[in-house]
Amino acid sequence: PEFLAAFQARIDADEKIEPNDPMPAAYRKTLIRQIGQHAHSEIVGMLPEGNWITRAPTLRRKAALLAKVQDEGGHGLYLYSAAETLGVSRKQMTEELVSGRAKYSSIFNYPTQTWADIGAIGWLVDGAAIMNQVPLCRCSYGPYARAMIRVCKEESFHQRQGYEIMLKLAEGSPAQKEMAQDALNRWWWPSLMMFGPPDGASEHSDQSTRWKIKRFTNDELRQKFVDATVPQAQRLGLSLPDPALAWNEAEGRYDYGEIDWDEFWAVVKGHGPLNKARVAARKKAWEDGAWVREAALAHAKKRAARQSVAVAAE
Amino acid sequence: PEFLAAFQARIDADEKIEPNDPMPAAYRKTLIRQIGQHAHSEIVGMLPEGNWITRAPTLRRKAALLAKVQDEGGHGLYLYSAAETLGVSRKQMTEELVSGRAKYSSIFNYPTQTWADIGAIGWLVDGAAIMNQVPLCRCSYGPYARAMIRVCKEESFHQRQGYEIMLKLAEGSPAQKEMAQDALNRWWWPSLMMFGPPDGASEHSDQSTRWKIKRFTNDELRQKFVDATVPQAQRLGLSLPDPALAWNEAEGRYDYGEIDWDEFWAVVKGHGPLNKARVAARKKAWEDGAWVREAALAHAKKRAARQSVAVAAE
Amino acid sequence: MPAAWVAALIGLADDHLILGHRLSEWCGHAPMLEEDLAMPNIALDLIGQARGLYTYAGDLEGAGRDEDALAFGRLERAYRNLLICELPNGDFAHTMLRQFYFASFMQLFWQETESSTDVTLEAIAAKAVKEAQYHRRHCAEWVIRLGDGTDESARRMAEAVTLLAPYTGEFFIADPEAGGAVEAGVLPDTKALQPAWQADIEQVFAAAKLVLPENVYAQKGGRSGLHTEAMGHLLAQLQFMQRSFPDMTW
Amino acid sequence: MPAAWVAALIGLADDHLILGHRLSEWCGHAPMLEEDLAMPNIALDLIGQARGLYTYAGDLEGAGRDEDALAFGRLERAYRNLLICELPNGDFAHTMLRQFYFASFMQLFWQETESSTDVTLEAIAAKAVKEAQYHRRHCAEWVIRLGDGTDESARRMAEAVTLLAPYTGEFFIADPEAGGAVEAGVLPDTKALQPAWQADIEQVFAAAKLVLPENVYAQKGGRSGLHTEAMGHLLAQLQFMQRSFPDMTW
Repeated sequence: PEFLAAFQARIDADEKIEPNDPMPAAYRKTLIRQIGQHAHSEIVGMLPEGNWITRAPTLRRKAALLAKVQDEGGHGLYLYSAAETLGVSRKQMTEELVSGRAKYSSIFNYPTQTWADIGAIGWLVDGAAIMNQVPLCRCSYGPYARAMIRVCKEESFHQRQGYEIMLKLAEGSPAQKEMAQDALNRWWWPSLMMFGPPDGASEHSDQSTRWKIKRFTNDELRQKFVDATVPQAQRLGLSLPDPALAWNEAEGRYDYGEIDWDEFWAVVKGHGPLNKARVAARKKAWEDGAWVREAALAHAKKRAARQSVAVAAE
Repeated sequence: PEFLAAFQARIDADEKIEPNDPMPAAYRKTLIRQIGQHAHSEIVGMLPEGNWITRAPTLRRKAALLAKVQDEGGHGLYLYSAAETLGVSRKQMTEELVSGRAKYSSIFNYPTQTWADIGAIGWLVDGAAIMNQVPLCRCSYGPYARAMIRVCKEESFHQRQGYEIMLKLAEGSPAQKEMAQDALNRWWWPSLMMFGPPDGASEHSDQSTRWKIKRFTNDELRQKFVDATVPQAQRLGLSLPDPALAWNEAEGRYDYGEIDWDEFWAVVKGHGPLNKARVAARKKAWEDGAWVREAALAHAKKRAARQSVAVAAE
Repeated sequence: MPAAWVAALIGLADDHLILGHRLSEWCGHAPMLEEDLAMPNIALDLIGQARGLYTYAGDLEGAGRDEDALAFGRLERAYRNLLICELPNGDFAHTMLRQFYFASFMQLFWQETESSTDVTLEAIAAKAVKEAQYHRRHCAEWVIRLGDGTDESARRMAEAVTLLAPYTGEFFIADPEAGGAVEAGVLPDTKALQPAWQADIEQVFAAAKLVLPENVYAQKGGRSGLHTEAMGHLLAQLQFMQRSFPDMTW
Repeated sequence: MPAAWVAALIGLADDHLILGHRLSEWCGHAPMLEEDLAMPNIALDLIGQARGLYTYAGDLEGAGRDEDALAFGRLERAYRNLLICELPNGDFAHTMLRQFYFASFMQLFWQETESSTDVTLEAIAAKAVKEAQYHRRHCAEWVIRLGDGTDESARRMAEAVTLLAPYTGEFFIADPEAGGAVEAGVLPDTKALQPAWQADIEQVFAAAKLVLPENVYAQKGGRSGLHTEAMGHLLAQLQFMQRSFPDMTW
């Protein structure tokens, strides 16, 4: 209890907690869970966009998409490293992911059906991610906060890129505009769901807030996202698939319709369109790659052994 | 020697040899080799055309191609059955094929690059096959001769279908006509090679002729094919890729240029564009299917055991 | 039959085209030669059924779209096939189970359609029902053989059940585009086919010693053009020639 | 640089596009996260090189074809890439060995091209040579690691050698479309690069404990548009959008 109070005092003083600092077990556990989920989301997030790398419409778009998906892998790497500072290995986390036990952002369980989905993901999904992540740049845990600073910078580049894809489509032929509208229709609601269940139904929030792991509630972040995104959609000349959406002059914000929480919980529980396919794809990559990782290890050992023999002989 | 003379007398009298008839070991061996190669050719021959089933340009063409490739599988089945009457099992023959030891028609080691190749194969490759096979309908070995009658009927249907594909292309847009000409350019020489090495260089021929397994020499059949095919090409308005090709009034046949026998032998020896890929595809199908064949066998045994128990209990 | 139901016919045709396409991918790669004949044979029947349905849909629509315009000329979001039809083949157990599920359903569907008030559909059904019966029998035998074969085949069959079961619920969701066609006796009420289908599956699973899946969450979306990621790659192949060489005769 | 050599530039660009495309297929499916970063990185470099070459070829040609018209708008028979670039990825050993073969060759190629009499190519080479060096080093390390790793990795590497060796001879066959460009000092004489390439392979194979293949029959045809059957399926993906939505801006 004394320790907890002292720890809370450090947090309250906006001190950063570093890997070797003492910390409550629950703080560590919460962070491991959250950073792990975040890392998994980056890794699984490579799949829906990766699905269009071989079919991108121009070389410029192909290169940009390849770079973007690669960035996501990079984010996964920083985040796994941040989690490792808390005493959990990348291998452990990966095994949790491929066994289907670990969670990741549910949005990646939806399919990318058209090229416009690549635009919509960049614009909306990365946009929502930024809303979630910007406050994390001030998270109390140092390694996570620092990883987030780097991630956010790249995400906002991706978001602009996604918006620009949408813009080109919206300015394009009727077929392109229709593709853009259709993608927006399909990704809008899942994007709103990215902020998690409504505040009443969300676990962990209070303690996380006290520990400055979380700084805004789900509904606060969702509202910020809606307020930022509606004018962007208007600039594209696209309509949002929500008849209840309206400017609320009194509150200075957009009101929006009821989210389909049944769909949200179904996807969380593994029943989204591609949950099984996503985990299966990661599992296949992991299992098919086992011999490569073993060989790399075996080779490193052989090389080390040869070097020590060489050193001994000198 | 007495037996051999008696056997030859039966052959000379145009009697059919049947599975349970006594026959010289060399006759049996020759037939096993030839029928096996012929069966393998049908099976491997499914691959180049199968490559276009998923990309056929219309539903009518897709259905016809599917039916054609299926017919080839059927031919393989009759031929393996004919070979089995000589005491070699389908399993043995298949293992020879997938190990890369067995021969099959070299033409199937060339790739199908465009839709026109499907036309060219039907027209030229099936056309050449018919030239080779029609005489085999009178082969001295009964089961082979009977299989060939059925095969030839279907092959000539396929050949007309292939020619009709070419005709549609030749009558079509410039892009289609160019595709047809290109396919003819690529398949013409390999088709001439299908009749095997020139008469001087061919093994087995003399004995096979005496046994009425072979009734014409390679060069005779090749000449028949050229004479039949040149006017067909003219009707299509396509040119044959042979500057030496010319009507020989005196002999009443077409003269044609020198065949690139180096290429022929290279492909026979396994260095054609797709020899390795063809054998690998058959090997994969065979190995991937092992568990299915084992399960079918295991189930049949279980069922038989249950039936005998049921019978015993009556 | 009113043109309003064209989309429902197209959906039905898409089921057959797309599943036939998938099945045709096996051609030359089957586990045994007999199946290298049987699978293309089933694929041929499915493509034949698709052709009849597309042609009739095109006639009813009256916009000049023939079977090929419908089969090859649409964007992914306009294809209305059930999701189960587009799933990648997986192994032979997976392919046979999928085909059994579908054929068992279509056998019941065509049986009902044989007494359609629409004479063209009645005629299509009369032919198709016999084909579906043969497909169902062939595939049911494989489900039993593999389910009650070796340990490996039983394991693979059980895996196929787990993977495919979520996609069977979509058979019995009423097609919104068929509104009225059911009441008019033109198309069967698929919901009403579920008990007979379920009984068929149970009977075959019992013989195959397979465990019936429980509490399955049904995947849907195909009839609204919401496809899996496999669909786009399938269409890239299927449409390759028509997209590369538009408006030509083959 | 005369327009007569445009086709040679296009062939070179095709090598990079097609191999980059193949490599990009690994994205999200690599054996470890580090390779999920490294392989797209190499693919990006290759696609970048392809873009520079296509653009230059289009400018020289003067027919209004930009990088995308060249990359996406041709029929299979007009693609001029070396066959090794289009082969399916196979396993990781296969992919790394292919990339090593290619990068080792391209490193030498770009080194020579750095002193091209053509200033644009000189500039492309100056950037590309550094990239090829990095690719070569990265892939050579994997060839060594896997060749001298476990029994399984050594077996897979040896298999990759058997499968790929026939496709390396094509590096050193003079491109008929480059006739004169070599004499003019614009493009390197690839034949002359063979000894240095061979020495590089030998050195890496020695470290990897891999046996050098002997009496290999060289496959060729890519530079004449004679491709393997894998190419058509690759193009169905690559060209999907441009074929489905012609003449649009993205």
